[in-house]
Amino acid sequence: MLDLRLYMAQRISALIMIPLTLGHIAMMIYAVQGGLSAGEILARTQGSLAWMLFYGSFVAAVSVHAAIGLRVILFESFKIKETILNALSWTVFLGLLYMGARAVYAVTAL
Amino acid sequence: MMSDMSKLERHDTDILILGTGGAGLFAALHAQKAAPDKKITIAVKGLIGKCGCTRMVQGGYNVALGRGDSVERHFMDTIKGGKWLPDQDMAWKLCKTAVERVRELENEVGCFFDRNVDGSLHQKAFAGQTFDRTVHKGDLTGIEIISRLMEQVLARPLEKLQEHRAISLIPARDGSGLAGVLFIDMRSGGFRFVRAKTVLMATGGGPTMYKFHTPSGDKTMDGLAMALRAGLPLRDMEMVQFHPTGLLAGEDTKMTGTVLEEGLRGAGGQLLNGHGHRFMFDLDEKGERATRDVVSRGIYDEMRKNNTSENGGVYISMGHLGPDTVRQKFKGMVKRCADSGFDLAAGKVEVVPTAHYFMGGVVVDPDTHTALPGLYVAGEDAGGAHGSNRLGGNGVANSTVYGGVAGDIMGADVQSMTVLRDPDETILRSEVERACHPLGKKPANIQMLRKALQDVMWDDVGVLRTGPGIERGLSRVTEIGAELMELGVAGENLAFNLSWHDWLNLRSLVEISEVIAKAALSRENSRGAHYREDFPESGEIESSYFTVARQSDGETKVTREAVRFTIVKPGETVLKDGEPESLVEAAQ
Amino acid sequence: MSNIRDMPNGQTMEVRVWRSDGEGGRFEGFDVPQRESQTILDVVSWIQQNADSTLSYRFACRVGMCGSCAMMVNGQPRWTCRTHVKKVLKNNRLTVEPLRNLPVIKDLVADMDPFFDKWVKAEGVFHPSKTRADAIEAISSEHPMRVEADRAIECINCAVCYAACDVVEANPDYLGPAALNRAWTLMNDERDAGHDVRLDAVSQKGGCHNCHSQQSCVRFCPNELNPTASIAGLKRETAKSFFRRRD
Amino acid sequence: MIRPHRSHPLWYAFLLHRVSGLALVLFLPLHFYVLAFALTQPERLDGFLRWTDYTIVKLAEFGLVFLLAIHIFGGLRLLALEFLPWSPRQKTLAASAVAASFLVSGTFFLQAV
Ligand SMILES: Cc1cc2nc3c(=O)[nH]c(=O)nc-3n(C[C@H](O)[C@H](O)[C@H](O)COP(=O)(O)OP(=O)(O)OC[C@H]3O[C@@H](n4cnc5c(N)ncnc54)[C@H](O)[C@@H]3O)c2cc1C
Ligand code: HEM
Ligand code: SF4
Ligand code: F3S
Ligand code: FES
Repeated sequence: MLDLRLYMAQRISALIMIPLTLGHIAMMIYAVQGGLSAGEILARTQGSLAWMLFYGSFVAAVSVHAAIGLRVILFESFKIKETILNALSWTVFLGLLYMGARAVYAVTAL
Repeated sequence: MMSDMSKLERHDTDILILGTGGAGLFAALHAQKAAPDKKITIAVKGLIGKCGCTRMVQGGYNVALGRGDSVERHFMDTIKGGKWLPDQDMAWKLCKTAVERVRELENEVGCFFDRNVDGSLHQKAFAGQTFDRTVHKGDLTGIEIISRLMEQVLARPLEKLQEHRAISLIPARDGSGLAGVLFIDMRSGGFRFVRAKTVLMATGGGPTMYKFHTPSGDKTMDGLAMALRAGLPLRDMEMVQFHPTGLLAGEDTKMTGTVLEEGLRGAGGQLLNGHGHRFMFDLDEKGERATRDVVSRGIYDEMRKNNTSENGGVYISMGHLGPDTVRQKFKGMVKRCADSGFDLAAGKVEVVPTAHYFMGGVVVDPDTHTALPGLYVAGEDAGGAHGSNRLGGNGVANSTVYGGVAGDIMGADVQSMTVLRDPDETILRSEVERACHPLGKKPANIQMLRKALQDVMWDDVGVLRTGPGIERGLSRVTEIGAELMELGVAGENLAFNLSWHDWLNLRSLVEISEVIAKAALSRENSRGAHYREDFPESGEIESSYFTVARQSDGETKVTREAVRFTIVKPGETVLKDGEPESLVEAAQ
Repeated sequence: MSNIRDMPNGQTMEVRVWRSDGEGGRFEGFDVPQRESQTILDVVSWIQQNADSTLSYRFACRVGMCGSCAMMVNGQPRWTCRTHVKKVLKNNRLTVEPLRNLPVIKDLVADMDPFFDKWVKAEGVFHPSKTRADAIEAISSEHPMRVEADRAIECINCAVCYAACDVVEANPDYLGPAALNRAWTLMNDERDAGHDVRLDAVSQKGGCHNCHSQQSCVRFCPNELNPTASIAGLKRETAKSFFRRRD
Repeated sequence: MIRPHRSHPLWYAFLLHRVSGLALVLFLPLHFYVLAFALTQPERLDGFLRWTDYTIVKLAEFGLVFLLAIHIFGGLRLLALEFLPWSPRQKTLAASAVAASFLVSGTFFLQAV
């Protein structure tokens, strides 16, 4: 169940993620050559403000995007009432944001 | 059975409108504007805006918009097209008001008609007119007009009674006029009586008692049958217009009879009989491009002579124009034929003349008043505006113009009406019983009877008529009517009981067929759509008459009344001095 | 029946028809003779006229203009008056049901009121800016807005698209493809004075933003219209207004 | 199982987009959870990444990247449909989105093995 504002939030977050996810995939294709190690990843990312911003904005965008996406699916498939739906959407949003922020912090903080 | 009158639902309103074609919808909009504080109810046999013929208009809307054209010219074309039989005041009002109506359709209702590149309205040629004045939206003009009207009506707080079939006009107990209308609520199968101060009947005629016919399935002459029983005079009842090219796809499909557009012949389509002979040039130097009535008679004659195609008609052939050209120019028609399994672009398609429009109708004045106070009639149900022949493009113009007029007049009249008239309960009861008649009989299949009626009307009161033929037809129609009264309908469940409505449809058709036949007997000359092989001359124009049919004590009698030339006399014109007869030829 | 002209081989087909008085319902089977020229509407009529006089269905024009005969044929929404049997007959069987996503009145008759209520709710109604006293506005047939409106104008409000769309099924408030398609034609009408109310109307909870571009509407529209493109147009316009109205 | 009114390519494209989106929502918290080990238990992250050497896990990873790619390219298709002028080649676009997804995830897979 989307109105204009949710729609805009979902589309704008998708637009933001396009370069980020494509960049991330390209990164991974490059990085997986010869296997991944924690050391390699962390060496690249830790202490880098650029990477923090890169992944930070992804986390912010994806939390919005996925929460709204899930909201639509839940509504259309299970006809959940609006109040519950709002609560669920916020929970998903905040949950993803919290977990994502922790992960970004973990890999990019010094 | 429902003679139990306590089950009859009762309902009051100020303005009641029957039908949602161009006339009904326009009346609703105008009535609401003229009397915003009054209760307005629309009742219709189908869904609002989704039934009736206005939606099926292909060609377009005649209107004089200047650029050399004038209301006077449109009027003269209408009078001449109607072979001097039209009521001239009605024809004049039609032509004059059409100008305002088209502006209203564009500016207020939201229709968008085709434009030229310079932004002006595109007007196309339609047969029988001295100026190319037909405004249109592609070849789906009716869909544009009705869809836009329908939206406007749906958006307004009017009372809507959908799938309510009017079955009877109930007079007031004190004889002062019309009390209201009796309906069957088709969805529940129950009866409903609606009292109203003013009632517009706009149920749109519809000559579907012919074997081949174009109108929509809901149109079965219910309105004229109700008016006849209410004792109202009906005029020009012999005037049935046939369209020369209806699709012929056999008896078992409803596609048979539907219109293949006029433009096909205009563009060079050839009519071939069963032997492949192009017969129209034997009859008229214009060949296939001769007027509707001439071509219809030509084809009908081939059919009588058995020079027919596989299913008993003739062929229209377009292939010589190049299949791709045809496909591009007549996209809708080619697709429609293809859906039915025919290749119009490259092959031959079977066609027959098909009953298209009914010029006859209730006698009204130019303000849509009838002889019964409280009853107004507009659109195809009203007689007079077209005389013996309706010009292509004057049909929608007529229904929209007079629907709007009726709305204005009812809105004004209702202001001074303080009370509802009480119905004659005896008549109300007997009308309910009348509709219940088949429910008490043994169920039977009435399709054979409908087919029999359609064959009789086609053979004996059709495109070409003779006195003895019509007499034979008339007695056969009477027999069919009697047989119908013996056939029953299973009545356990009356909700959406189509078989019951088929029966009622047939009864209306039988009743009006009888009147058509009687009027056709009465007219002993050939004018417009009415052609008597035993009286092929048109008769003296100066002493033209029209027929009037009236029923009293169950007996219908037809009389003749002299046409009054109130605006222009035969041999004269209202065109200004020196104006050319036709601006079409002048341009060619 | 003596007037039945069967196919030369006298072939019949097996037709399963949905019977219901509005609640619940069941299929009933009929053997119907096959004909050379025969539409689904002809099949349904044949059953009512020859096999079971109590069968209810709806039609008016019989040539694809009124949009009142649509039904589900073998699970797909179609205008029945212009669907030739040959086109859809599989293994000599047909299934006919009332149009999906609408309440059933009886048997094959759907209640179309919700469809039209949404048409009005989407502001699929012209808002005049002039009166009958004014001249008709000159608008070139080649004007880009007009061309855009023309692409979507030939809708017969048959609700075939409405029955095809899963979002309509899932979200009772969703205005649906036809209403939104009409709203878009009006957004391209220079004469219309209701652009702002209409943008608001299609931006509500049941508005255009719920469309997931499934395009079943396009797939089944008998008039080859493209509601998806129209809805995308509305999404664009509303998105623009989202920024515009914030300043 | 797929009802008749849904049996056309663009409806499948919708389904694919929805399923991939849903799968990503389910996977993403897991992904975040694992990465957060870097902060708390770096050795477990390493252990996890080593675990990714197994073929089954490789395939799963491929699936994941494929889903992400499907969703991204599908999403691009939708954004183009919604915000760019209408293209009549919707089916081609949908097919291209799927093809691009295979290409990207295939490349990833080949690099990874
Ligand atoms: C195929 C076709 C093409 C045509 N093309 C043209 C053209 O190009 N140009 C032109 O000018 N004219 C054309 N006409 C003629 C034109 O359509 C009619 O003249 C005109 O539309 C009649 O309008 P109306 O409002 O009187 O009736 P309709 O539009 O027919 O409406 C009648 C209404 O009354 C309802 N009704 C009927 N019986 C009852 C009842 N018992 N109770 C309640 N409601 C009832 C019907 O359901 C319907 O809603 C064409 C007609 C046909 C059939
Ligand atoms: C570049 C990246 C992405 C783009 C361009 C994108 C685009 C889109 C678009 C346009 C929609 C709307 C679909 C519709 O309304 O029909 C959508 C829905 C959705 N997205 Fe994404 N998305 C991206 C990344 C993600 C990610 C990373 C996730 C998950 C964590 C995700 C989860 C979802 C979900 C669950 C939906 C709802 C699906 C539905 O309604 O059918 N998206 N996405
Ligand atoms: S858009 Fe097409 S399918 Fe939908 S109502 Fe209009 S004509 Fe019917
Ligand atoms: S089918 Fe429904 S989801 Fe959108 S594209 Fe058509 S309205
Ligand atoms: S009966 Fe009118 S569209 Fe089929």
